[in-house]
Amino acid sequence: MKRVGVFVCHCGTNISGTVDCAQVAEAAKDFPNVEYSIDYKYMCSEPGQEMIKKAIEEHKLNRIVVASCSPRMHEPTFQNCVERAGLNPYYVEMANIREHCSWVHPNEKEGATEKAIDLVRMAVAKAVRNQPLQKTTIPVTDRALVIGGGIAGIQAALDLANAGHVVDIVEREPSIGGKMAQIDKTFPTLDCSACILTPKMVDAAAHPNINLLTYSEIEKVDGFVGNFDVTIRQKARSIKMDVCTGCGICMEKCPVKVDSEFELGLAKRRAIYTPFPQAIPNKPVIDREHCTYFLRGKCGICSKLCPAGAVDYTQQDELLTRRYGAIIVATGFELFDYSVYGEYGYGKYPDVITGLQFERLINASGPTMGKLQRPSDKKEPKNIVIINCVGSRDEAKGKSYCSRTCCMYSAKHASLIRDKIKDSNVYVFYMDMRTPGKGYEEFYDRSREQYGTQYIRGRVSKIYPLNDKLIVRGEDTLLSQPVEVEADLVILATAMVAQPDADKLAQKIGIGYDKDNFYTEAHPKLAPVETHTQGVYLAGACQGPKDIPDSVAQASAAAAKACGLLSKPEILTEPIVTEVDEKTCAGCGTCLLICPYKAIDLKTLTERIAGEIVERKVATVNEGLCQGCGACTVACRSGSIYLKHYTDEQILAEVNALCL
Amino acid sequence: MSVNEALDQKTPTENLENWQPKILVFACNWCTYAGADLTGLSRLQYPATVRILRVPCSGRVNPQFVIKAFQKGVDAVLVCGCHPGDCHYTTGNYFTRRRFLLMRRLMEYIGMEPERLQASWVSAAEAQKFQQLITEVTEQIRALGPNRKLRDVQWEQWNN
Amino acid sequence: MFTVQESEIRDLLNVLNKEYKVFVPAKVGDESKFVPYEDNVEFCWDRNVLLSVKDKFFPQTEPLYKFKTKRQNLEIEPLAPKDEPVLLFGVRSCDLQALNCLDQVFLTKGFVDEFYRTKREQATIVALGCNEAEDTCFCTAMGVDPQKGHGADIQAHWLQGKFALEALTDKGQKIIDTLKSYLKEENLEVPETKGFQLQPDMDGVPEKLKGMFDSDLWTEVARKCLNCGACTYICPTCHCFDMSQDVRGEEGFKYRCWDSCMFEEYTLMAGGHNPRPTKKERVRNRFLHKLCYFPERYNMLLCTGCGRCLSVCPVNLHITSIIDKVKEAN
Amino acid sequence: MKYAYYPGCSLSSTGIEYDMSTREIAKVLGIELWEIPEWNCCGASSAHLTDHLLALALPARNLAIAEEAGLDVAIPCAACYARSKATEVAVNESEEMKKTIQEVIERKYEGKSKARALLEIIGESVQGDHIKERIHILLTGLKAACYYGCLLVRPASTAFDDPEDPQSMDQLLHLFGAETVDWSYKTECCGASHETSAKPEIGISILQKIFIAAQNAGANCLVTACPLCMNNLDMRQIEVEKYFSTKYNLPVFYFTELVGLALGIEPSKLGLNKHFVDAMPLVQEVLNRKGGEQA
Amino acid sequence: MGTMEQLTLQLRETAREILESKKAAAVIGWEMGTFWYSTAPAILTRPEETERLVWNEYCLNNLAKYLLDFQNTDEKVAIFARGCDYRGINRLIQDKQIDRDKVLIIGLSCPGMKDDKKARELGQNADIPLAKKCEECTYPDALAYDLWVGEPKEAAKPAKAEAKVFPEVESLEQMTADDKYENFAANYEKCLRCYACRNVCPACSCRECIFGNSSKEWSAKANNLSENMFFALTRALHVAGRCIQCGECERICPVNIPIMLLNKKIIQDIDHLFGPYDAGLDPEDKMPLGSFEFTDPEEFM
Repeated sequence: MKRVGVFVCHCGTNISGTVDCAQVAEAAKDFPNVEYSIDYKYMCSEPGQEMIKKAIEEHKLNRIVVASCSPRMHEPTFQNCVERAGLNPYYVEMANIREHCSWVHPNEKEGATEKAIDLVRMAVAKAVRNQPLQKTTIPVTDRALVIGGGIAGIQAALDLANAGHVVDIVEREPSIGGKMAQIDKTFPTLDCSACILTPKMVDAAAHPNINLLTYSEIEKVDGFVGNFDVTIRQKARSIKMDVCTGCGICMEKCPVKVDSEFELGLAKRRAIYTPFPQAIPNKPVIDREHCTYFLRGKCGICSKLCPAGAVDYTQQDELLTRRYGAIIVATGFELFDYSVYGEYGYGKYPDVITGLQFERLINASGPTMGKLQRPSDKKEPKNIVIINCVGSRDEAKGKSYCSRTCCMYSAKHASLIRDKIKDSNVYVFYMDMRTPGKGYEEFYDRSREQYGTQYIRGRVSKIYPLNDKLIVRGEDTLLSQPVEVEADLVILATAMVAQPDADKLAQKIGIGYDKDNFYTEAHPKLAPVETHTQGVYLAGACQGPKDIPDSVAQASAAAAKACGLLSKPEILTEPIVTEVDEKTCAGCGTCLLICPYKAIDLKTLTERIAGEIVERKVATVNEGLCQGCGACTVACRSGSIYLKHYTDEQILAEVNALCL
Repeated sequence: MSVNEALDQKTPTENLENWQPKILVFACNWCTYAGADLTGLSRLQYPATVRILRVPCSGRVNPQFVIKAFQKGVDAVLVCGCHPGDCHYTTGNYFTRRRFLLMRRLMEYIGMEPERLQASWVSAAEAQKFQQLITEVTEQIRALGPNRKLRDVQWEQWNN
Repeated sequence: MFTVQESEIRDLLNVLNKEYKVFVPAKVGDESKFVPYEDNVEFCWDRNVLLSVKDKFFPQTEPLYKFKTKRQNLEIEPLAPKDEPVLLFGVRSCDLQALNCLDQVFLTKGFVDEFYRTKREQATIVALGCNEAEDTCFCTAMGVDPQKGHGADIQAHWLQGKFALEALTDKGQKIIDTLKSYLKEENLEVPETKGFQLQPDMDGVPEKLKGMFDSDLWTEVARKCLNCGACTYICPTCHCFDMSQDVRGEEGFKYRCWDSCMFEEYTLMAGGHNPRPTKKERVRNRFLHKLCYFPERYNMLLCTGCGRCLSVCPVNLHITSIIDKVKEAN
Repeated sequence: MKYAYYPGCSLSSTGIEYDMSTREIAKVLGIELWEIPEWNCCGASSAHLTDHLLALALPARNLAIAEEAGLDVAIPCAACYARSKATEVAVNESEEMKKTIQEVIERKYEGKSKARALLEIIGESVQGDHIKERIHILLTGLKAACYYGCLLVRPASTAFDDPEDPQSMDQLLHLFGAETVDWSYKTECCGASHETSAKPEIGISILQKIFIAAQNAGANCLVTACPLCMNNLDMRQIEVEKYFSTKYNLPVFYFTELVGLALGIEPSKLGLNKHFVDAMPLVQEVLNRKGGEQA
Repeated sequence: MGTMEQLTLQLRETAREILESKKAAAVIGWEMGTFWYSTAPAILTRPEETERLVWNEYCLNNLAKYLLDFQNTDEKVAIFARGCDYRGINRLIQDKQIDRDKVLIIGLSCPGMKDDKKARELGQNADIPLAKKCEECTYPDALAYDLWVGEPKEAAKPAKAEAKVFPEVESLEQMTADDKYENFAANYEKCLRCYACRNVCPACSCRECIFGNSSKEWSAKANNLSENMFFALTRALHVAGRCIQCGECERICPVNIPIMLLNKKIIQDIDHLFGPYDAGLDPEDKMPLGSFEFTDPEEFM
């Protein structure tokens, strides 16, 4: 038997100033199932809530309607109040007679009161049909997965591990370190990138709670928050990790020379290689596409020479499946392919290089041992031109956004060159200098004043070779005249773009991505490191172009969020989710197409129909994934899948109550 | 007893002046409902002809609710939700858009005046737009008068 | 026997219309049904109407009483049936026999349905003989005389451009007396109805059906049935109904509405069990009810051979072929 | 193939050789050119400096006449082509602009008749091997620096060739046996009207850069598809030589003249004898070689 | 012996061979009905029954939905399929009610069937027009099949897709709002709620329909104009983007309501709004209301 209590709030004078609350309470008395109806000055106050509790006991009420402010404000308040009185919180229904009534119809007192009565009648009709719902709990596996072993991934893993959680880092390359390992110095402090990165890499490798799964990729991600079943493909290294000592003999003797990806084509590497000397794990990998043994079955020098007998050509890819409570995506960025720019030579001129290639040239452990020289003729360049915004802020051929970091690392490059080659001339073509961080503007001033970099505000219209020089034609918009520089070396500050396979990984995990394939955060301001998929967090440049300080900050934030999730053995899930009536579900699968969270699946049901054992498919909802949007319930023609607390019958009751 | 005669009992056409249109608004919890709250917070006024029904997402609004509402005597229905791309559930309003692009044309096809079923994206920040929308729709419906189409008049027919 | 020229029939009906609410068989679009008589009505004399007079006595939706609940107590206000003398002009013999079947259900065996009874008493019926049978007709095989309507007040015939009226009851006689001025006394020879293509042989079928509950004839027959309600809603003898209510807040109307044994929900029990789960059982039940159970209870077939179910059935499932199959079955 | 032909003002005056060679090679290549009756000036740079609508309406009238005849328009001159293309795009992009233009020219123009550069048309018409028999002599010995100028392949959105590194003229000449050089001044400005302005030395220095680049690339002649470029490169070459007291001796051809030569058309019919920088010696050289390497 | 008679013999032969060799547990085709102009679906399980099969100009019924009766058996079922049956089969496959490898499709080249109601009126030797649904037919033959009866025919490719326009929908759209409503109301005033249109429709394959289940509170059992319109509009919305235009609902309605007017309107709108789409051609394609595009037309800004 449904016994409804109606409580009309004055909200001081906010409501009673326009709506005649006594009349509303009076009118509510003869709504169906209403046993008790009262109006009071402040329902949400302590005495107000006491009044509700007392009324529940006295009149044995089992449905509560509170006509007051917006449920977005006080629904939790009244739900808790009712729960304390021993009633299921979902028996509460609110009628918004403040924001939607008294505040917006100040000089239509009669109309506002009539509207308030209607809204209460709708709330009563819905409350009468509300079912008790329990928050369910789902277990949380205390293990985190970090995808991507760059600085962001390493930082997040360290924070999680230090908080006592077990973490797996999955890194596609043979070693962790990511793009930062390629960088020489870091702005604004110019301290050496390797010096601040490698210790963290060593910590990560040594940390008892962290497992490194390098040379591995994500194959499949199933499950939901707290219970992600992730299949990881460990690509065959052809080296027995436990046996290899990392002595490096094999790498010296291997006859095959191939362009080194780490050195961005500026140097060669062998078929059996470690990307860079400080690689972690410092154990080589055989590149099966170029290794003679794998191509023509001959050679095998490395296995012969290996003192520890660690080389094993028979190794195969291994698929490893583990369950994780939380996932942090830190897959980093890639550089924009500037070959679309005919102006800069379509990538044909060897002495036009990217910022990262410059980092390798000037890096002590780089191909030229830190000696800056022109890739074409190895001579030391005198006139160097740096061009900013290559691919950034260019809707025609590049990306529409600003990549945030190029201004700073161009200033750094200029300072490094001027520091290394005293008589060099460095010209930086820029549109706007953007120096948003701490100490950034001062760093830019130093590069200009102290190091004597010449900043030219204007675009470069054309680079073309003349004898062994590169003629850089541009424009100086401050002097409003064309400019021509005979450059020995041109460095392009190319845009930061998402990894080429970023969208595929996003589809595997089930997170959103924007038009540039950067992953979409749940809310740009209020939830920057979370995603719409509960339990999956973002860190670093995969979420958008950013520099190392921001990436590290985001990594720690994502780790904190993940700790919040992993610290509890189980979490409560919102009970407003969908449910399937298996009797009427025909297993047509239309709801599966609609669900943005892949929360619905088809399962096989065996039952007796008219004396026969029959197997048929029906939909089944994973309560962990379902967020309760209800789009599937409209697609279901037979109404077999319904959204608890917003069922068809409940909403129809409100519609019918509207027009009595 | 024809449909119109029955309805005359319910809303006699003579006193149309103090007839108040009854407009049902389906508002999605994350955007339009919050936008309506903001309209209240900013004390923007609009006619008291509208009843807002909260749904988790505009994707939850079944076109059959709209027909049911007209059967029960509502004069206009407004389906509101987040702008495409803003949906809290990422894709809910894309389905709403397809469903109500078809539904509006179908209702117009059977003779329902197009103003009586409208849809509009109102974000949580567009208090002004919500106020304007409600005022505009109310004027349009006042001009059209009470809705007779799809009305369930069995109750009136049996009453006398 | 009294005759009137076909051309003057409208004046005759206008006279009757003053005293009664006259219904006549008329063509409306592609269908034909009984409509209140008006001058611009397009008569349908040459064949039986698609929608029978069943819904004049047993309407598809009929409010029974109004109720109001206030807390625990309940007030019920019965709805007085409208007294409206009705005259049905031109009802065929098969439909009248169907009416006879409905009479058994609603008026006999100790239960009288007030709503049905008042409508039945207020109705004056002018039967109309059939000159020519349609291809779907087989009323003679069902023991119905196409030229003599059961329970009619006046028997009319449409012959040589004239209507011949013959009083069967004193109510009919009184009517003929009032129409004397239009009528001419003359005897016309009533020909025998011809053109019957279907001649099912009914004798012995009801008894044989008693033993055929488990015959697999029904599986074969039911395979093609769509299980829609077309045949039951068009059949003049089908009388099953369901009860429902139209509730607004604390008030409501209880009403009766047609139901069909073909619908799955018809025999769905509260617990979810359904004694007739598949269409085989339902098709079997429909024919057994018409040709076996009803005759057993009221010794009268519940099929008058009007042939409507045959013309309406989407998959051409018709009772005469069932009867033939039952005859052949061993 | 039939095209409406829009010669434009230059081809009736300073660029007469372009017109003569175009008509000649069209005959041989089987391209029917129907000169637009009473065609009007395309407005070139002066129109769109003064009034946007005027700049669009002027070419619109020519295109409208061509559209009435159901023909696309073959336009040799780069400036006329650029202006006509701008009109065609504007009309197709906005209904409202189409209406205003139609009001101004009092004619219907739906944007169906397309403005096509002659270089593009000739390039297409010589595809396929049927052209092989037509070639009388191979242009061996010619090392041409193809000069596209600023308007022919810009703006990028509507260009028929790569605006940074166009190849269509190079490929066309390769078909006729000529050798072309890879140089980086293909699409640089030729000084346009600076020569006639107050500071001629700006134009001269621009031209000088082009000649040096061509010489460095080893070219022995320049080939262009725009009468204004021809005007500057050919007529002013002597002036630049005097100014910088150097010698370039780089004859400048219209690509149509060279195609005509290869098709065996008589040099004077192509207007080869009308150049400022005497082109005949190089032409004679090529013709003399004719005996040896007949196609 | 007209080709139809020859085909009938081939039909029977094919069916007999299938049943005898147990390739399929049942064969679904047509058999003669009561009168010369009527046929009925025939679901045969024994080889000798195949003599009842017929192929003439009145094989009007769509057979696809009978496959639902064999959901619980795991043997194959053979079915004769014209274009509309083929699209019906795809409709059921796409709705996951049957799987393709349990259906043996026997293709038939359909000449377009005659209108049986007109045949009854005009008599045997009159010139009887095609049925309305066959006049408007766009896919007379099955696009894919396992067997073929009649001279071999390579599978027709789907027609070049462009947005369809229906004349009767266009003319209705021109009318004023009140006339449109009057026309619509007059049609559905006649509705008996017998649900024949639902039970014949291959797109209506729910286990329990909301109209057959009063606990769902969507519709009342009362037969009044408003409830009938609710039923009509709801069914139109439920088959939106899925209706294969077989026209059966309109053909078998006992009171001749032009039901396809609603379905054609939605089909036309889908074509113009989301791109031309023919339901039931390929079970893998994206259903218009089961998917969306970011670039869908925007009217609600």
